[in-house]
Amino acid sequence: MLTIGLNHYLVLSAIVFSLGILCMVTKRNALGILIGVELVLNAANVNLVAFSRYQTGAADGHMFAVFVILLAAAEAAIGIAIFMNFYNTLQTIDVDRGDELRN
Amino acid sequence: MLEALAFYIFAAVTLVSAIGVVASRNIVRSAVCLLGTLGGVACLYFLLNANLLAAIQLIVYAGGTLILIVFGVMLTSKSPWVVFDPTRGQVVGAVIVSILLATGLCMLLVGNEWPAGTAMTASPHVKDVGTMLLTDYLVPFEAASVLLLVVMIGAAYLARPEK
Amino acid sequence: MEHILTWLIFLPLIGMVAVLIAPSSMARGIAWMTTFITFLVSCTMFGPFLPGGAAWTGDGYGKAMQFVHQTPWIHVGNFHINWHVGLDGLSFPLIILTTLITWLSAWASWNFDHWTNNKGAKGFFALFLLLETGVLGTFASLDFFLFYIFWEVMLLPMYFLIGVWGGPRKEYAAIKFFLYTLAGSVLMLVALIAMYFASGTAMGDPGNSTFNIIDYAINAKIHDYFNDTTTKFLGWTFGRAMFVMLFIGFMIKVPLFPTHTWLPDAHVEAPTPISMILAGVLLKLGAYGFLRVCYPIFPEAGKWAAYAVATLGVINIVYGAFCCLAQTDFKRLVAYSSISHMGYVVLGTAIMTDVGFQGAMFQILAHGVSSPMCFFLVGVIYDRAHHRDLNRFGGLWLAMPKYGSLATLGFFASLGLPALCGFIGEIWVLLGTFNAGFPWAKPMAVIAAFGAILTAAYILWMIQRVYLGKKQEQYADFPDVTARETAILIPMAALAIFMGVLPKYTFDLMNGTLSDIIKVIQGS
Amino acid sequence: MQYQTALALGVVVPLASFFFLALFGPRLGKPKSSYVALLAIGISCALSTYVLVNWLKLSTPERTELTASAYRFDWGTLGSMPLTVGVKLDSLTVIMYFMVTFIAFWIHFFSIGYMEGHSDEVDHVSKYHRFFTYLSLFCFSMLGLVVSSSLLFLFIFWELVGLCSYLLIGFYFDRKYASNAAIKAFITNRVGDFGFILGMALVALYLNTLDLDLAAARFAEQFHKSAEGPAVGIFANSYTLFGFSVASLMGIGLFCGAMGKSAQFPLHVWLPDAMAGPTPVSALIHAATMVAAGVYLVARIFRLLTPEAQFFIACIGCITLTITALIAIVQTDIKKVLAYSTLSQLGYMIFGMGMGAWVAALFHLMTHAFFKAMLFLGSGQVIEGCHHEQDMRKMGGLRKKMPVTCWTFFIGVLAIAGFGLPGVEIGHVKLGLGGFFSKDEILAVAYERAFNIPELKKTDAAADDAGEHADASNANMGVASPFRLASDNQPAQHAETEHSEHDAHAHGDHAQGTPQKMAIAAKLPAIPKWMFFFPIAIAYITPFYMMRCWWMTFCGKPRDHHVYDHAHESWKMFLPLVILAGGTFFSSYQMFRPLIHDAAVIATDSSTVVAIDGEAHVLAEAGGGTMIMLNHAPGKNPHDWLKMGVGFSWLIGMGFAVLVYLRGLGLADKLKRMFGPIHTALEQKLYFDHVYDAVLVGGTVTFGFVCGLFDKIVVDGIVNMTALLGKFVGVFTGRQLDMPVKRGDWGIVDAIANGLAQTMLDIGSEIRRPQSGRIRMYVMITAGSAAVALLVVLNYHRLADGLQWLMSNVGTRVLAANGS
Repeated sequence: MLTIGLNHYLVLSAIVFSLGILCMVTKRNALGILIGVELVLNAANVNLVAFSRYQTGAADGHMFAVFVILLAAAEAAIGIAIFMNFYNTLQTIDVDRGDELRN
Repeated sequence: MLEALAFYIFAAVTLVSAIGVVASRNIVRSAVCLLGTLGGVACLYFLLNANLLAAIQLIVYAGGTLILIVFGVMLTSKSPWVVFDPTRGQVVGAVIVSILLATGLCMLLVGNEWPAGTAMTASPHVKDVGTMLLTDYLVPFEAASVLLLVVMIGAAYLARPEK
Repeated sequence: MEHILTWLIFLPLIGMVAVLIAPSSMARGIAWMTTFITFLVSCTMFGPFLPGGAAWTGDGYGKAMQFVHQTPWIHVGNFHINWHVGLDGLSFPLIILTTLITWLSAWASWNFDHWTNNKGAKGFFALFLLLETGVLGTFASLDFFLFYIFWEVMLLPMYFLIGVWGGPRKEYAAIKFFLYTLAGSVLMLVALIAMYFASGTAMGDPGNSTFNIIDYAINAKIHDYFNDTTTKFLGWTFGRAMFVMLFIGFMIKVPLFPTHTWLPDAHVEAPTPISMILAGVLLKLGAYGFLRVCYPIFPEAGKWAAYAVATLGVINIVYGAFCCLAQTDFKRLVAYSSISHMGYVVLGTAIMTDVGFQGAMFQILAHGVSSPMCFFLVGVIYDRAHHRDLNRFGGLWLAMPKYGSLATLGFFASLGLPALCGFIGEIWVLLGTFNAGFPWAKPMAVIAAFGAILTAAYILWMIQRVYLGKKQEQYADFPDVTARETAILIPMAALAIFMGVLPKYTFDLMNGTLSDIIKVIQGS
Repeated sequence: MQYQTALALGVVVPLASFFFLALFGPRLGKPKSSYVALLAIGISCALSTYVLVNWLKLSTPERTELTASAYRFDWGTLGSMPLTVGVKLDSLTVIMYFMVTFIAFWIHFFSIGYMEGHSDEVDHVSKYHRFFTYLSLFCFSMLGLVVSSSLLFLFIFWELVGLCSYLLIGFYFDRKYASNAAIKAFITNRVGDFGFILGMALVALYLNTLDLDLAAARFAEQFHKSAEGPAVGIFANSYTLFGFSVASLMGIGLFCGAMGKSAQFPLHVWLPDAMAGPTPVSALIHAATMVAAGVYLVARIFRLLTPEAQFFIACIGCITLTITALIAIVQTDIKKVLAYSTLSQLGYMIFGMGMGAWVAALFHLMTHAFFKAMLFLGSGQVIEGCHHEQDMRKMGGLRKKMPVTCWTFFIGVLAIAGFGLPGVEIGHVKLGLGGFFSKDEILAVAYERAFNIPELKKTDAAADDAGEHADASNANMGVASPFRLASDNQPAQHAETEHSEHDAHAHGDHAQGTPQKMAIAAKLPAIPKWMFFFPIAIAYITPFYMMRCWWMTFCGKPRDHHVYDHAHESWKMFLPLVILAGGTFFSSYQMFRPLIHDAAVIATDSSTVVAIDGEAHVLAEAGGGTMIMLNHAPGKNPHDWLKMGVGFSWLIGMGFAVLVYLRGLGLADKLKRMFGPIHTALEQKLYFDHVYDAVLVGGTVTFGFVCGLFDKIVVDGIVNMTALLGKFVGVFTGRQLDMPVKRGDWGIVDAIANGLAQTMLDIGSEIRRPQSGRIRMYVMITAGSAAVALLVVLNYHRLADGLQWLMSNVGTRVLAANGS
């Protein structure tokens, strides 16, 4: 218990990942979904870095994490832009009403 | 010993705030809780010898993305306190699924015998990281820059006011 | 042109691209041309299958495959998936049937613009051609993985063709079709993987695992290992477990009682040309699966399950016929009659003898000719009357004399009248079953023969309700069959007569391969 | 020209005519299309006459040689059994062929006149050409049936004539009863064919061939082997059903086909209804040719019949001839009377076949074909003349209006009644007509079987008693038992040594045949006496109802003046009548009798059963080796007996009919009232139709509906239940699908289908609508399935041992893949 190893980080990331999924699924607010995605990506990052630390010993995991963060930012930017468009059209941010205008 | 203590504290911060993200009914609170998670993760990066990454995490995520989200919240709701609740059934189902998922992931990750690897002894220097970025990872780096450009234009296009 | 078979398989895909690019007004023309060219190309492949041709070396099952094209496709780790296609007497007649029926159905879709549901001509014809690729690929592939992939490829277009361009309850029918078939293919997938690994075990080296369907049957090591009752899978005998899984996968497609209920719904909702393909070609895939995969590879399990399979076949025959008697929807009746007829195929397969296989295979082809004809005949009248209620028809023979005559021919072919195609398959299966070495075979044959009476009953009753009787006002001014409709019906009618009068030529195409398969079965 | 080529050509010509008319009939129009058909059958008729005339000149060995060298083409293989198509060229074929073409030709001729007046157009659609098209198809099928050398081809043409019958009965298909009758005919025949198929399957299984000659040879081989040693093959006791050996079942199965086609009890119900077709069709198909095909079939497969099967056939024939003759008495529709009389006569033929009276039955078939065709054509003339009136109660007195029809019809009545003066001979020609020779011959054989052969049996049994008791105990095992007499060369002598003079005379004089045949004859099951007396009684009833029919139609006072005034006749229609009347005379005396006998020699050659020839004294030598013959010696001569018994039945029956109907219908009405219930029962055709409709048809249809409901409710219900369950199991997928879930609609199903369908629709066009509506569900499903998959994979080893096996394989492979 007292020696922190790879498994600790892995369990943590698994739980955060699941919470991210839970967040994506339960939030009807589009931004909630975005937040869920961020959680998921963070969990993945923790994994990458932890592996880098305990397994490979090189900084490759860090590089991946950098790119993930970068992509997360990009995703957030585009996502929010889309949601604003969505909001402008529907006057709501509730994703469940997204298909109401289809027909 | 100290490391363990630090890990448990940071992990607790991360988890509690992540739960807060999921559990809070309005989106502003979620965003605030997310800040906690991001910070917790950043701290964990320190523990993992990834100092630079921790910094990036704080600057880009907490400083950029989160702000973006908060702006998004403000721009897209008549009142930031508007609540859309999922039905009880949805919640129950989702919780079951995520518990299952977490169990599965834990079992997978923990139960596996990872081959013995080399542990990292010290945090990589920023210089080393920069060198890697411009040598081994040059192509993804350039691609990422193009992507960011595209995102910038795309976001601007999408979010432009209605004609 | 050494890869002509590969070209044949992908020809419709090329047509599909053309359909997507060209303006939608040209879609039907391109589709017609593509299917027609595909048909012509498939006709050029007759050579080796005629008596004395290269397919007749007599070296044994799988030794005289024609137009083989084998090349590595996906090699990951120890997984060796090959692009491996080829034809023998089992698949070739079905390839011809497929190209012919698809061409005729493309022609039957000519009046697409006049359908009730006529949006998206491009999509329709594109999917239509994709479907043909899927079917041709399934018939031609000799690699089990490839077989599976084409099997799935064929599933999707069919789903959309029914689900988008179907009748009032199209979603229900389409999803039912989809779920049923998917359930079957999941089992097939499990069997596929298990067989792959088991083949490696049999060869003694995981690196020698194979997906080759022919090898499963003729490679002595694999074949013995598969049919060894001491080989276990989940506590079951390996061969039997695989057989059952594959069988369920295929029986859904045939379809066999009790997994048949998707068929009437799918037929009723599907547009006419799709019904033609569904009945004429897609149902044959299941039966083809029996003959290609189940029986040659697992003869031991085949014998073990013979009683159950034959029982299902007989139930299909009789039960389907009884259900026909209860139908008031014209198309539903024909759909149930398909179920009844496919029962003969299963019965003929179950008994695992020369005559049974010949009869089953012939019945596959005969039904492949007669049932599209019946469905098209229903479609012709549906185009005019816009309903299919048997009880509201009557006197159509007087209103449309040519149509009446062709319809009589078509339905009598389906009834199994001698000198038409349906008879040969039926009588072969009946005689074969009667002469099979199983103690229960004779009573089964008797019950199956009883089905022939019921067939006559429901077909004649239907003819009476639709075609005979006084001319009715509302149908009096229906135009007789048009030139296009006649042109679609004539090839099928001619084939029905040809196959009925001179079955020898059809048998000649496949008998060599079938007797090879029988040898494989008996060898174990 | 080779005879076989001529016969084959004669088959093909009507087929050509059929195709020609089918394609160009509508354009040819009213009179021309009939000429095509007439020409075609005319060619066939000419060819058959050519063959017949030349055939008569040939000697028996020459004929045998021709038979052996007839065409056999390879048609296909059934497993390893080759199937051949060929021409069966023997005396039986030649006469049947001639009979069919001759009658068909004149009926075509008649049809031209018959169709002239009506049914040219129905609802503005010409059906004239259609009639002749069908007739041509029928001629093709019927001739094909006659020349078929293989059982399979016989069956194919068998079904084709059934098809033609269906089409022609339903010719006026705009009338409900006609199409009903057509369906009834076809399905009843199918029931018979069901047996035929099974019989054929047995033949294929145990004799390994479908060729008639080969099958017969193999059958005989097994039979004789069984006779000598322990029973083998199909005669073994190991496989029996209802007490019949496989060999008997084979014969009975094939006979079932004949029961359908020849309308024998209990499948006789379709024939009276078949009269809904045009009258020439009734004459051709339902009187002269097609219905006789059943008898022809029995004659053909005679060599495959065991004594038990024969007995079965005789019983069916006897029942049929009795009940249908009774029903005929009360019919008032002129065609129905003829239909029932046809049934009754067919019963005689089948009965004769079953009795072993091969020659007599076929002889009766020939004479009957002529006079019954003539009678039907006569009735057609009447019906056509009387403005489509078929009810005899409205006719009467037509003698003056249609004299030719009247008197030809009368000749027919005389022929069917068995007119003849026993003992009166002019020169060597005995005075008599049609049935007098053929029917009485059948009865003579029946007498022989019922009285004389049992005597023979007694002798045999006595011999057994005197000999070894073990054999005697085996005697009741039928054909399978060893033959006591087989080794005995002279059964008659044998009898003489053991028994009294009187008995010895009885068989020694009456029965003559090879010892082996005699031995078989001795083993024939005993015919109960009633099977002799019923046909005798019916021989009195036949003249009665036929005379009644003639008298009501042509004599007395006209009862309906509308009908009477309209009545007329035309030469086109009475010419065939006259020709066929001539044919009736001719067939009674000349030509057929010896030829049939010749055919019998072949047809019963390798037989395991015996044909008993009642009249064979003329040709005793020719048939001596194969048949048992009656010798007309004094004593218990069946012909003498019959001379007294039924010699004047025609006079009595006809006389009684005249007596009853002399003064109109008054007396008949009184009689009707007197026998009220019986009359009603007969008028209702003994309630066969009622029972069949209620039990068989009703039962089948009801069961069909039950099956349909079962399919819809139970089978489909389970499917839908599963779908519903799936819906509830995924809690999310209920409302979350965000599709309006209507009551009675399939939420999950609809939603997914619509979603995917919509996706597909959008492929061609740009994606303009936000798809976010289902994002959460996608995530949910992905995550859920990933979770489940993970858990399953991780806990795989706990599921089962076999799973572990698979896992270990996968594991090693994955590791190996990783390692490499």
